[in-house]
Amino acid sequence: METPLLELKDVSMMYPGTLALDGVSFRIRQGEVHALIGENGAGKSTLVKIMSGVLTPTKGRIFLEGEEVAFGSPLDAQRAGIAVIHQEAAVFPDLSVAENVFMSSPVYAGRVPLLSWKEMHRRAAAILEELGVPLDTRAVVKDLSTAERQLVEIAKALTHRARIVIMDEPTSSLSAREVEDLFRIIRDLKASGTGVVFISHKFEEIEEIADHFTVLRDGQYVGEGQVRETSREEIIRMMIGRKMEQYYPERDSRPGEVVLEVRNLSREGVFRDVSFEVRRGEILGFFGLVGSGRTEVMRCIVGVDAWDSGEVCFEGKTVRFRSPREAMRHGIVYVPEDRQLQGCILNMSICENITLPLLTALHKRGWIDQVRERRFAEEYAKRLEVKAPHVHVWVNALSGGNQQKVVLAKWLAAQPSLLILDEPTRGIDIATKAAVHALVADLAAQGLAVLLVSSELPEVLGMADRVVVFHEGKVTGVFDARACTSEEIMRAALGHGERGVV
Amino acid sequence: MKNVRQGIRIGAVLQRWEVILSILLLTIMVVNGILSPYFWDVRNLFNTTFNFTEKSIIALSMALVIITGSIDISVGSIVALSSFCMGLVASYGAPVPVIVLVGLLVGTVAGMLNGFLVGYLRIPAIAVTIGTMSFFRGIPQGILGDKAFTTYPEEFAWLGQGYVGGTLVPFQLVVFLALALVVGLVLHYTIFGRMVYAVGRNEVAAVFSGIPAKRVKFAVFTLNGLFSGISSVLLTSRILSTRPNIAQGFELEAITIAVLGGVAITGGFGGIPGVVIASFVIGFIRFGMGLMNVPGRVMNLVTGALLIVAIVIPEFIAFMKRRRETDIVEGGNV
Amino acid sequence: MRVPRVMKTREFTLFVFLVVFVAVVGMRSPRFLAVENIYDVLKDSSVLILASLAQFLVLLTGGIDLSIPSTMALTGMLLGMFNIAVPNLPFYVYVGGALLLGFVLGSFNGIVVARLRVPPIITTLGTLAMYRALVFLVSGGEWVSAHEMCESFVSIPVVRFLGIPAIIWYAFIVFLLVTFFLTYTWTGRSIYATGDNRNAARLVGIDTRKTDYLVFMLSGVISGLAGLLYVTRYAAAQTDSATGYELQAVAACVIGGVSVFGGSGTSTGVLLGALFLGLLYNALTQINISPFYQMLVQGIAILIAILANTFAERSRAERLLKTRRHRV
Amino acid sequence: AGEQAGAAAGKKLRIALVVKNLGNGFFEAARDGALEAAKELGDVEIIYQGPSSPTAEGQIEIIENLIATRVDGIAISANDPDALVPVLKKAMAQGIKVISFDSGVSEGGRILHLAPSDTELIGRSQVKLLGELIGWEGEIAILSATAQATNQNAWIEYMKKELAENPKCKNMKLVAVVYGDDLSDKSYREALGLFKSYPDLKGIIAPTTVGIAAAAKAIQDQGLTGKIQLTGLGLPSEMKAYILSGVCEKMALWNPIDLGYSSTYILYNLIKGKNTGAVGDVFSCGRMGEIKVGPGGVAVMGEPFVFTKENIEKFAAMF
Ligand SMILES: Nc1ncnc2c1ncn2[C@@H]1O[C@H](COP(=O)(O)OP(=O)(O)OP(=O)(O)O)[C@@H](O)[C@H]1O
Ligand SMILES: Nc1ncnc2c1ncn2[C@@H]1O[C@H](COP(=O)(O)OP(=O)(O)OP(=O)(O)O)[C@@H](O)[C@H]1O
Ligand SMILES: [Mg+2]
Ligand SMILES: [Mg+2]
Repeated sequence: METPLLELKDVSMMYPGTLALDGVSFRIRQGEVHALIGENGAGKSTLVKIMSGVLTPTKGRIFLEGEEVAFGSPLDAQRAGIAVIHQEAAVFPDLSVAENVFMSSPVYAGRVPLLSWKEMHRRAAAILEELGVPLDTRAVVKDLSTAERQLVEIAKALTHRARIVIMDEPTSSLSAREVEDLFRIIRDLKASGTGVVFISHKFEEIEEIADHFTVLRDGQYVGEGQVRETSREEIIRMMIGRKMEQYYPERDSRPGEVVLEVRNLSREGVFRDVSFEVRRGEILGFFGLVGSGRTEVMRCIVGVDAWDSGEVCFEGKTVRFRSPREAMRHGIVYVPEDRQLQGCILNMSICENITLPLLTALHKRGWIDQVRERRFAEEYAKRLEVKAPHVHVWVNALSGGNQQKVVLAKWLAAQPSLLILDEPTRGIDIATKAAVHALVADLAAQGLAVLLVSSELPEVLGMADRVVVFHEGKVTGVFDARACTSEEIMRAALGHGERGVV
Repeated sequence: MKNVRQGIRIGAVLQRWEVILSILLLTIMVVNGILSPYFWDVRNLFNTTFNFTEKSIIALSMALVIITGSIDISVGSIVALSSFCMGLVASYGAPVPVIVLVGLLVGTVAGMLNGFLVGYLRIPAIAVTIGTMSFFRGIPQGILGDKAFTTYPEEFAWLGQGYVGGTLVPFQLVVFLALALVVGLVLHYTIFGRMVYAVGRNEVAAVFSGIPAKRVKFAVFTLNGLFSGISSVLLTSRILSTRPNIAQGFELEAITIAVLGGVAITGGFGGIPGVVIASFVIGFIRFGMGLMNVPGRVMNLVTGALLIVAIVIPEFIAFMKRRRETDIVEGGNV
Repeated sequence: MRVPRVMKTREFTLFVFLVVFVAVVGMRSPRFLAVENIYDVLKDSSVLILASLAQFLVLLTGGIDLSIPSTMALTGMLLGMFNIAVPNLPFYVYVGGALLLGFVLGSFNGIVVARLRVPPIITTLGTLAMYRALVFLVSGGEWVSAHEMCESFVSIPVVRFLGIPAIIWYAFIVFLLVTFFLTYTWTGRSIYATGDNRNAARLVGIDTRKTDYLVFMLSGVISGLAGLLYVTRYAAAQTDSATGYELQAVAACVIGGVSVFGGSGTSTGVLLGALFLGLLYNALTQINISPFYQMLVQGIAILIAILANTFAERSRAERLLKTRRHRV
Repeated sequence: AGEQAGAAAGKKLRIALVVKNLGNGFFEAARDGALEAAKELGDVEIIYQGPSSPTAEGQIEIIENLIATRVDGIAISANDPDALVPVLKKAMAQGIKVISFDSGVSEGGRILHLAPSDTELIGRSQVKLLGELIGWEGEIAILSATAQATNQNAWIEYMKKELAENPKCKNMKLVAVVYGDDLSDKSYREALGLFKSYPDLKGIIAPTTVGIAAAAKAIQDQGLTGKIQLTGLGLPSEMKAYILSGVCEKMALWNPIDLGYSSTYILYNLIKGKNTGAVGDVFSCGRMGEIKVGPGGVAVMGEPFVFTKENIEKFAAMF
């Protein structure tokens, strides 16, 4: 058997307080797409960080084409031909797209080490073109949407002539079309002999792109195999240690009166003439391609941004909130899509995060009732199965998926009457996802109105009663989720196709 | 499972910091006592607090400003402006309560202006306060020019110079400790305090969680103005006169005290007990050196070095305990 | 209508603001527009331009260097004393000495920040006092005065090259070097990257500690040169030389559009910001307002500049909640 | 200053010289004078102190510390005539003898004030000096220290009076008073501003050591030597170059050494109870002879001394 490109033997990683990896072995061969599978907090990202020199393992050895190596810094790994797309896009918000793409590999014009901006823009444009996203390379990254940032991050990894490309949940914020473009590139990489490590919580993707898989559970190696020879059920069983019955909850919805009505809402250059309404007990899905303007609409509704024209009616009254605080007072909560920046405060404890929106409820004349606060936080952390030693650890010590759970717990604890979820299951493992779905369904059954923004078509179809489809800031269709096909929705999302029914 | 990482809870970090500061304070007291026969004298120890309580009072509110992730370098100028207004009303024969009220009010209003620009207009605090620093002091400078206000009523002097009920305890010191208690309780045990920390650690997430970040910032700057006003009342009363160059350089001293007290200059961390201890650390170090006639410049050298060393000590202890792990937090903070 | 890209930049806004300012003052006092006055403004602003560029590099990484004036004073004093000890050396020896001393003082800051991980504002608040105390200690409180300075020393800022005084050249050359360094070298770009997102910078393989060290070192070197020019221009090295430059330099940067949180700003902006302050001081001494009101006018002008700047930026559709966490 | 610190002083009298700020040549010279007197007197120890920047708050802190160490006498050159009064009163209440020198403290805050020279005399003589230099006609300006500087402001008052009252000055016109804050760069800039705003300017009076040196440099740099006359108060060692090159033909100052010397003697006599400091009291001050306390508790040391090309070398070596 040929020597693997990269081999990790018996690697352990101890965070203060957590044993994140416990004697894991992993190898990636030439021309192979190797999926790394596991629940939230299984240790996937930790493994990635070890392979990319960000972390030094507490135990274990790393071999690069048979030779033992020790990566002291990300630069060492980079020099060794390892390119990484990190789970949370590590971009430079004030720098241009081109610069972001080439930050790890300077572009020089000639022999002298002087940057060539022209060449840099040209090459960045070429790479983005190949990825199917012709972004303006001069645009500043902080003006991009989450998905576009993710694409920049991907482009960054492609600038290297890397022998190994590691992708930690690259698709979590991409839409179907971009995922297709990414897969095309992965196939090209594979063809040229590059080894690709691919992490995703979406089985459709793994089945489509991966050859081989390794499963981790609670920081331990569980097993590996060929994707084609293993059934989905089996992988899931390896992953969660039991069988999964059902992905989406049965729902028996009987929508009540209209809770929120949006009429002809427009915001210059972002969205136009958006109208929809949502009823008590109804889950209204929002589907669209990346940057189609769904997030923008939600931000306007909860008062983060202002709209130019149109009207929002909540519980029969026209409203115009000036801040999320005001919206919350009226019973509307918005769970933002960017958990690291908007969703939670990383260097605060789980407990403090969960109770943040409730401060006004948890005090006696301004004083915080510490006991009630803790009990409350523990209750919600438990309901969402947040994996942490206790509620006083900082959120940045949690895995990406568990962070997302904290974010959800936080807003559910606010007990709203209208819940806006923006990409709520991004980066959440399949079991937890099912739990979240069950929870949302349960809330809806109790009479809560839910706006569910998601870029995952199956999720939208599986959860929503009706689906509002966006294309470039306009509503191109409203469909009954039970009586339509994914093709219809995709067509509307791409901008062709007639306006939907209902 | 018990929490292994001490660094995770603010409480734990604070304790460690305060312990270090307290040890430092004790060391200073002992060393000074050995070096100067005048140090361990109750009267002297109480009297020397006159030299720092005014700055320490500002350091309390400055701590809140810094915790929200801002900074205010206009405090010295607020003191000057508020002292000027007190002098103005005093020159028209206003009684003591009115003078004091004017002082507090002017400080508060000046703080509100800063708070408005930083909180509501979202201009970076350092930019705003660099401007208001000249602006606030420019007003008395322009109107008073080379003149001074010296006509304060005699009873006014007690506030800044008096002692509490026949004891050796200066009234100023009592004011400082009382304010420290209040601010400490508010910061550490109320929802307002929690909001201050939340805004300092991640303003965006705080806003999305329904924290009125603008109002919080406005409030801490206003408080800083009010405390500068209080400081101004005490200082003016202590020197019984007002010139436009009063309280020059207070900003850096207040920031120094807050930072030495463990308030993270990047925002989000720190607490009031540390600030109080740090006031005494700096105050007693300067007092000790003063007793030994160390020139002011050299005192600055020592406090400057202390500032750096105080930050290095816990790092060093942590280093000795275990080799530091890589400090890369997962992902980026965009 | 398409507007050229330059006209949309912050620097352009500031430039227009400057032109308007000059025109307004010029109307009140025509002498202000005289060629030799512009010369004087440039000469007067040179030291501030240097200090601001030094500050700029540090601000870019999200730090701040408050020790600049003390570094200037200490370098100036030591060189003044050196010039007494060894007079009449060629000018480049003194300039070299200034760069070297600045290098040492800046490196100390850099090492404390990068190695000992003391936050920049604390480190430099400390060295601000410490370096100043050293000036006092080495000089014993005495001046180095004009008659003690040798010809080649005092002539450093005033000799002319192509008819332009050297002091302007020094500022101009440093400006060009900084601009070039920041735009065309990878190290320069990594300074921006470090300030913009430290974690991401580490992930792409930038040694952020090295960057921290580098900016403080460079800030020291530039401040050293500024200190030499300060002392030679006024032909006196004193304990109190250059006090107040730390905040003036920050003000120049902020007016020039540099983010105090790091990661954005251009050297051109800084140059314009420093020139604005230079013009302002110059104008204040020439229009007939009471000198007592200078500080007030100065404060108002700085506030207006900052406000104008902020709103120009705001109107460019910067969105509320995308702003990053504050760092000082 | 450290060498005198804390040493077991025995029976020595401890006299503190508190100056406006450390690092100022003028006061360093005054300290030398005080040390000279201490040596002559034998049982006196001098404590030389000053804040790092010229502020009243800094001086107050020093005085609080001096009270704590129970010194016997304090001589202070005040940054603010009023702000120091409360703390000096406190010192006097503890039995410490307090005098001010050079820059005075308001009555009530000190036993007496030792003026280097008569304030009125200084102010008026400055105008006369400049008058001689510019031939008694033309525009003149004053470049001062900070707007709050006590002694400068008092002198400026008398300069204005002299201009108004002296018939010889009727053709001299004071066009501006500007403030250089005792910073080289600001003083220099203000001087340049004067040249430009008043193209017909004939002379500048700079009654402050930093200001006069900066003004001299500005005149020299602009090639205005001879066209604009400069006078004021400056230290010979700092101004030597400009006096020799004719930028500033004449300037005045009293001898700071003598000032420190006399202050020490006066305090010594007060502490020993030889004098009370009441108006009319006469102190005997070693080589300085006798100094008499005048109205308002002000004792005047002597006339300001004028430095010219001829004598500058000699004095530059001294202070
Ligand atoms: N900086 C840290 N400090 C302490 N513990 C950490 C830290 N980062 C991660 N952990 C812990 O290590 C374990 C593995 O986390 P990791 O991020 O590798 O999970 P993951 O498999 O990538 O999960 P996800 O699918 O949610 O991204 C988790 O239990 C997490 O709480
Ligand atoms: N910070 C920003 N500044 C300026 N424009 C932005 C910003 N974020 C997004 N946009 C733009 O606004 C439009 C709508 O983006 P939005 O984030 O609302 O889309 P979305 O449908 O929610 O997609 P997703 O959230 O999946 O990226 C896009 O054209 C995007 O480029
Ligand atoms: Mg992960
Ligand atoms: Mg979105």
